[in-house]
Amino acid sequence: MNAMPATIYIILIPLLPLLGFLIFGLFGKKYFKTSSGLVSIILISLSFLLALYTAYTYFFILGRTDGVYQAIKPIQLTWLSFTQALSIDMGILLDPISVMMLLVVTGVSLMVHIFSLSYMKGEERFPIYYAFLGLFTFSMLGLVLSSNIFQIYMFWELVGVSSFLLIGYYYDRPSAVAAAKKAFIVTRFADLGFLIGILVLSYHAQTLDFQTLIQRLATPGTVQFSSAVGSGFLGISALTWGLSLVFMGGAGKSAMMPLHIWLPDAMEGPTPVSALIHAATMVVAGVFLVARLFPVYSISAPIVLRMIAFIGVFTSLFAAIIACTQTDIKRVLAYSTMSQIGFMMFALGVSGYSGEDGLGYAASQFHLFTHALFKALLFLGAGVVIHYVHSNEMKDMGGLRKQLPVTHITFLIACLAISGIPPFAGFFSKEEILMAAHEHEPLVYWLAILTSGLTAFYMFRLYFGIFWSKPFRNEHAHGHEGTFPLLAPLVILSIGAVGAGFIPFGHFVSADGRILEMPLHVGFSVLPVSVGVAGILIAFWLYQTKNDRPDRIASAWKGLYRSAYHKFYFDELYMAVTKGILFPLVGKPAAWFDRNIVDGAVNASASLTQGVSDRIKGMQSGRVQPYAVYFLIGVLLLSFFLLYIWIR
Amino acid sequence: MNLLILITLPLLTAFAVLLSPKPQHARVFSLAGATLQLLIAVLLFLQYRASVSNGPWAFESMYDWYPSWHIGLHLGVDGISVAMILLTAFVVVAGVLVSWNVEKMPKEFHFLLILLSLGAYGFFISLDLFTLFFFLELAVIPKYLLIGVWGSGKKEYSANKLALMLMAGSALVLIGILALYYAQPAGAGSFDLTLIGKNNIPESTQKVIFPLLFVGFGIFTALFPFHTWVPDGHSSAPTAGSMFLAGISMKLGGYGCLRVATYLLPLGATYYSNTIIVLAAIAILYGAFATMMQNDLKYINAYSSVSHCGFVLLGIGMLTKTAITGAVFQMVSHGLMTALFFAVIGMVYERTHTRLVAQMGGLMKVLPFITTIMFIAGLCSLGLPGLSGFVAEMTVFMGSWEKVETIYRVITIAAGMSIVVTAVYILRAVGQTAMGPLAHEEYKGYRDASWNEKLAAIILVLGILAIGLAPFWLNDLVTPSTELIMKKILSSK
Amino acid sequence: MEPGLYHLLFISTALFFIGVFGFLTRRNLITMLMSIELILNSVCLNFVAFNKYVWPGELDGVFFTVFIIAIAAAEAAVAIAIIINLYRSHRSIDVEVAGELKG
Amino acid sequence: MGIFLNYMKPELMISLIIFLLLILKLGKGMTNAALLPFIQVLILIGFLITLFLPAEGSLFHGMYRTGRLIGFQKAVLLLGVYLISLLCSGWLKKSEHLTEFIVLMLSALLGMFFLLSSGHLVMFFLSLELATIPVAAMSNFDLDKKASSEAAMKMILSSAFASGILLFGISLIYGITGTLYFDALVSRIEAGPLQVMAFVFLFSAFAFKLSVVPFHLWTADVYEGSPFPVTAFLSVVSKGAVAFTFVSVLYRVFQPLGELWHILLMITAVSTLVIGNLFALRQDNIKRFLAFSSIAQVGFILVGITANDASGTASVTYFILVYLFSNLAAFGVASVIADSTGRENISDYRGLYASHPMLCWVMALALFSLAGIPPTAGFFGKVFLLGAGASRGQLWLIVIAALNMVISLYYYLRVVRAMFMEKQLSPIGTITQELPVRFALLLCVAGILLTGLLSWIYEYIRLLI
Repeated sequence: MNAMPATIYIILIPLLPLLGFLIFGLFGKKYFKTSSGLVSIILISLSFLLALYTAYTYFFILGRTDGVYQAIKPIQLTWLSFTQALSIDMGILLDPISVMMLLVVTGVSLMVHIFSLSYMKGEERFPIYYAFLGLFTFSMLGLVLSSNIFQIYMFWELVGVSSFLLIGYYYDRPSAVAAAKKAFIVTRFADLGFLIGILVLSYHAQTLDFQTLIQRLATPGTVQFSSAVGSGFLGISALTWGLSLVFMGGAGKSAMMPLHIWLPDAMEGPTPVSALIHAATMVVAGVFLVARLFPVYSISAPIVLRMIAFIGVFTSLFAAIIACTQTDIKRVLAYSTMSQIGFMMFALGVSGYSGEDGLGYAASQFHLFTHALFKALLFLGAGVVIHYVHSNEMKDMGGLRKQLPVTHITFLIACLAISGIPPFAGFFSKEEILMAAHEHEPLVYWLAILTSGLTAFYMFRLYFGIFWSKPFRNEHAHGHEGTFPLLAPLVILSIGAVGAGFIPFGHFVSADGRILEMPLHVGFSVLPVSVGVAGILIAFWLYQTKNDRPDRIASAWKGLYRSAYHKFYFDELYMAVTKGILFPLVGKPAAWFDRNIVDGAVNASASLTQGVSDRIKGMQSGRVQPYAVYFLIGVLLLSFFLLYIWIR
Repeated sequence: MNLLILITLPLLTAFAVLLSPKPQHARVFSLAGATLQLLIAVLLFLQYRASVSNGPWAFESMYDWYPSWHIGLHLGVDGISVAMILLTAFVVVAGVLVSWNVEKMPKEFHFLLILLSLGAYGFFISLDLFTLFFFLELAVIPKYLLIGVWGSGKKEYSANKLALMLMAGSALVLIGILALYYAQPAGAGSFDLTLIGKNNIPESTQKVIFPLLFVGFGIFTALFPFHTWVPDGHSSAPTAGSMFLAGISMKLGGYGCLRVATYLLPLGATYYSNTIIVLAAIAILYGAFATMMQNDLKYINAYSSVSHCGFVLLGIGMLTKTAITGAVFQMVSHGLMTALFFAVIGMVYERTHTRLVAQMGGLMKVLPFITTIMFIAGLCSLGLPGLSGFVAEMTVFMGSWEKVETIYRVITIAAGMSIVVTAVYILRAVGQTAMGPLAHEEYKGYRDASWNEKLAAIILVLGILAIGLAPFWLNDLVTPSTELIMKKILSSK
Repeated sequence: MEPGLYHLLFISTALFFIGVFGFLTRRNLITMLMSIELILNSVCLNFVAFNKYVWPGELDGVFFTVFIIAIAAAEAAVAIAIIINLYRSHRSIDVEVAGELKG
Repeated sequence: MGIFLNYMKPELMISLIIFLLLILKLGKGMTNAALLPFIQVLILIGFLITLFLPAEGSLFHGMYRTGRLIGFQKAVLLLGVYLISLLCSGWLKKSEHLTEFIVLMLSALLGMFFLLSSGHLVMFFLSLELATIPVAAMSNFDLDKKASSEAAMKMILSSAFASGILLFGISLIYGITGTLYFDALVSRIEAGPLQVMAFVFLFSAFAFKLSVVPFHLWTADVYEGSPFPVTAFLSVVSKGAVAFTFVSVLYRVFQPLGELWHILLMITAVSTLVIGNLFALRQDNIKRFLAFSSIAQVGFILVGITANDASGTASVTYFILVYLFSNLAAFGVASVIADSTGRENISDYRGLYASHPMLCWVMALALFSLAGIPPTAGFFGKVFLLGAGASRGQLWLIVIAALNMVISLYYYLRVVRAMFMEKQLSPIGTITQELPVRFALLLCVAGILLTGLLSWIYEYIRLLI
């Protein structure tokens, strides 16, 4: 590993937020009651600048040798070694995607920090909030920088916990607590798969280090590869098992079907948190994980990749349908997040490894990047709206464009971006994805087209519902739109949402590290764009002004509407499994068994002894002659027994 | 250093406590003694790291005691025992601190605490089976009295149950030890662990003796189905009592299973390993599921102890170096974590006078410090990275995955499921207690942790973090010793 | 005919068992004491017989008999004293009345 | 003559004391309060001399033999008597026949001494009776108590019956071997139907004195009815004497039948352990409780005896010493309480710790020692007994014994629980402890703690063999 002291500073990028967490966690209450916000903004912006510098140095100076981006490992120290081969190393791995993620995480996190400054003003646990944000940023950065599959698992867990803490930030709200628990437990369940996957892969690869593991498992012919493919379980090779299990972990974090149920509830957290964790960064960890191990997937287990593709596209369609029916604006955004992540997933799924085939990979990373920008923007905008209206429900909104001009414009930009209307960022990334899908999986392609139409529709349903439809009247909505910290992030992000599309992304990030030109064929673009426009027009027709068309349509497609409105009854299903099967059929019997059988045996032995001693008390009759009889019987028995022994 | 100090100091402390002029002086003496012991333990650790690699046992010293029975006070430590001693020292200090304000007969209380710790220290440093057994039993009666006199709930019943089951365990151990003594070549009978380790015992004999020793020690560390003293005992014991029980006493068993049963009878261990593994897996899952159904915080933690100690036995049963190391990690980690948890539960109980989860809620508002500690304990117990539990459990998983056959794989995965169940019940307990709206109005008036409670909690948290953030030192400490054990096991085959 | 060892042994054994039987069945303490005397006498008879017929060399058996008789006397003395005392407290010398201590 | 004096020191001394007391009795005038300390001092002197001036050799063609081990055992018995005289000084002061009582006790002790030294069956029989009959008389010393006389009656009748059986056995042995000398017997005994019968008769007489199940039934009743000193004497001193003799007789005289009595011992050991424990579970009267507990202890002694080698002798002797300290401590506390409150039930001890912590600690220590919990000496005693028993490779016997240790712990803890944990409804009132009693209890506690931790005591015994 070419450890270069020049890049040692990278360790600071995650450590600065951690520092914030420690300071505010320990002393926040006393000393940083109000200043904690500013301090942590300074810290995070420092690490953002460092991240920028890192990106610059990596992409333009160090990273590329003879046209291929190499992975760089500035730091690596052994943390816990199980055997000679297997050891958890704490290291930093720089390669295109991790550097790109560095930028995304620090950038969005910075925006959210600034935004929260006024959004969370007056909260009594203000410092704790920033502490948690710091913790999350730290763990997320650690996750993206991980050089060791076990290291990524650790940060994976940490991210989960910080998300738990932030969802449950309003801990006195039962719904928030429930949502936090749900998020943690569901992802935990997925992580079990991840863990076992790690065990399988590491056992066969005889390493936990990413590069070595990839190198060994992605090159057919190595001993490890053949052992991984050779041994199997239920007729499926160990390698396939391992990779699918690892993907299970990713699916959990990225809310893929059927492990998605926690994401909508997670909206109980403060809106900026949703913007950071449940839109831009944490939820794409799954995509990142698959991308991290992409060579292994695409070279050694294309079947798994195919599965990923279908899961991704179905999730995205499914989420889009639900999103059309929700009325809580944050939930709508949550489902749209699910759907967009679905895009990224199937983009990976339909991608090949080298050269032109790698389009899907690059496209998915590209979409990850742009999505982070405009989805964060959407959430923050929603935050402003909620801040202003004091409600999440669309029925309390409408006609806000006059009261919230800035938000209105930025929100519109974001909506256009996500609907894939040129020249906004979303357009470019989505085009590439569709192109990749079109080349590899026609079915996926058509479903994706449908989904992007739906996307445009529900986003503009949201937009019109908030800013148009009916004139706004709300007594306890206060005067002005918001202070500088509230609006600055919106503006900055909207610039990103407009401009990010023009980045030649393929030059930086591609599956094999070589430069990949991402062409745009106008002919190809016509269909998706027109579908998007169609969706917008339908939304305009239905929601631009208040009318009864939506209800008529809803009642026309009653069944579909209701089931979509109830999220296709997934929560109920899970409830049935846990409350209906796990608790009464496993937990209760176990507890009962322990109290009555195992413990009962112990008590029974005691009472048995007592009983015997009561039974035989007649022996001690208190009369001399029976005693003598016992004496005599004893003598006779013993002598007879002894004679018997002696004769034998 | 001369290891005698590790048992003489508690002895002196105990006397000081007993002879202390005023009852409220007792706690001062015991705290002083415990702290001094902690310092000595740390010193021992440092010296051990410096002096390591000359033979398996460090700081050996030999004193004749009963020459006609070949019994001697043979002291010596290896990495595992050093780790255990450190754990004990931490828990003892915390326990004394937590029980700073015991009103009822403080003198006797602290005397018994110190006596219990004396037993533990002696157990961990003795290389002679007789003295080992002596110290093992020495620790039984203090537990009985602590629970019976200072306990709560159906304390007499629990105390009796605990004392009798542990006594049964040690009876089995005694039989095993005597059998070992006579299993050696005639005349050369000895209780000396190092000597017994040298001469190899025929497999048939090992098959007989191993279950005696393993079950005997296993009862101490909640081997299914001999674990039922754990829930009752822990739940009725006073705070410090539960801390010592779960933090120290259960570790005596695990240590014994490893050091005596497995190390001295490797063939027996290999012969019974599958049985042990199955029992351990049952304990892990079944304990976890049983925990899910409990409503009393102490019961929750007690049952989770059953589940967690299952990992210790699983690691030992797997008989791979990594797994055994993991078992030792789990012992240390579980000791610290569960002691912390019990301490916190005690703090909560002192204030709310209830341990029923349903009665609580929203305590985070009034008791921020205590609830934070509770969260840390809970997260450690569900194996969050950065805290000790993660390190231990992952090591056990890694180690058991080294076994190739499908059955082991299945069992490992089954054990893995427990980390999900653990998450469920921990979040249920902690979430219900700390989060949500404030359950009762009178909870408003509660005062957060006092200095001694804070100190106790912080000490234990430091221990947990030290392992969780930098496991390599513990690894370096333990691995050489586990390697030796493995070498013996492999060479015996 | 000349009585042989076996006759004597038979008698002594009979005596022994008669004594035992008496001890087990009679209610009156004095009678029980007497049956114990029977047992002792059977033993004496044994000793004498063995000494005469089997080991005529020295007189161990005879001496033993003497000692037995002496001890029997002492025992009887103490026993009777105790019985008298029992009579004082219980107003009866029936073995059945003295049965409070039991269980 | 000199040899005679030297060898028979202990016996002569005891007889001397007895005569002295009788003479004092003639010239009456000394009050109990004045007499008792005097007696105690005399006994103490006797103890010291027996312990520190041992002699080795035999008299009268081996009818009487003594040795260092026997000397030590006699010293142990004397120590027991000394402690009893201290512990029960409250009762002794009150009794109007102090002298007689002491004389009887000492003559019983004399009998035990001869029993230990006897090398001839006549000797053996005489001393056994001498050791028994006075005790029967003693147990009647609560003249006004019905229970006392009942106990005495049971004692004398059943022991007379037992000695009848014993004599029958002896007569058979004589008939077979034609000798009464132990040394001669060894060579002449070999297994045969009649020998076996005779041996069983002899064995059962021993078993009766040791209160081995099923020959134990008199024990509890007599213990309960008799005054405290007598109970203590019976349970410690006479039991000790018989146990010592039993070991030496089995090991020396009946070695040819070794295999047979090994089986016999194992059977009776198990029955004794189990029955003793099962009965002890349900007792409330402390004397009766201790009676059954001592029966269970005998079971452990039998396990130790099965060893049939030096370790057996040593562990039994050592255990008797330990058992003496522990049991006397328990009896002492009980008698102190009984003297000043008249309560002798375990249920009366509830909440005693609140008022009399020291007594409770002594009692608890004694009980833990009886249960074999470290660091008390009882632990070492038990372990050594089991260790000796295990030497013959009978694992199942050790398993049963060890499990019985658990049961016994249960009922010992019952007393502890009553004293430490439960609430008293009717307070037991103040308990007066005189100086000698405190001193004796102190001695016992010291014995309980040090006899085990200081290994040289056991090693010394081991050297004596």
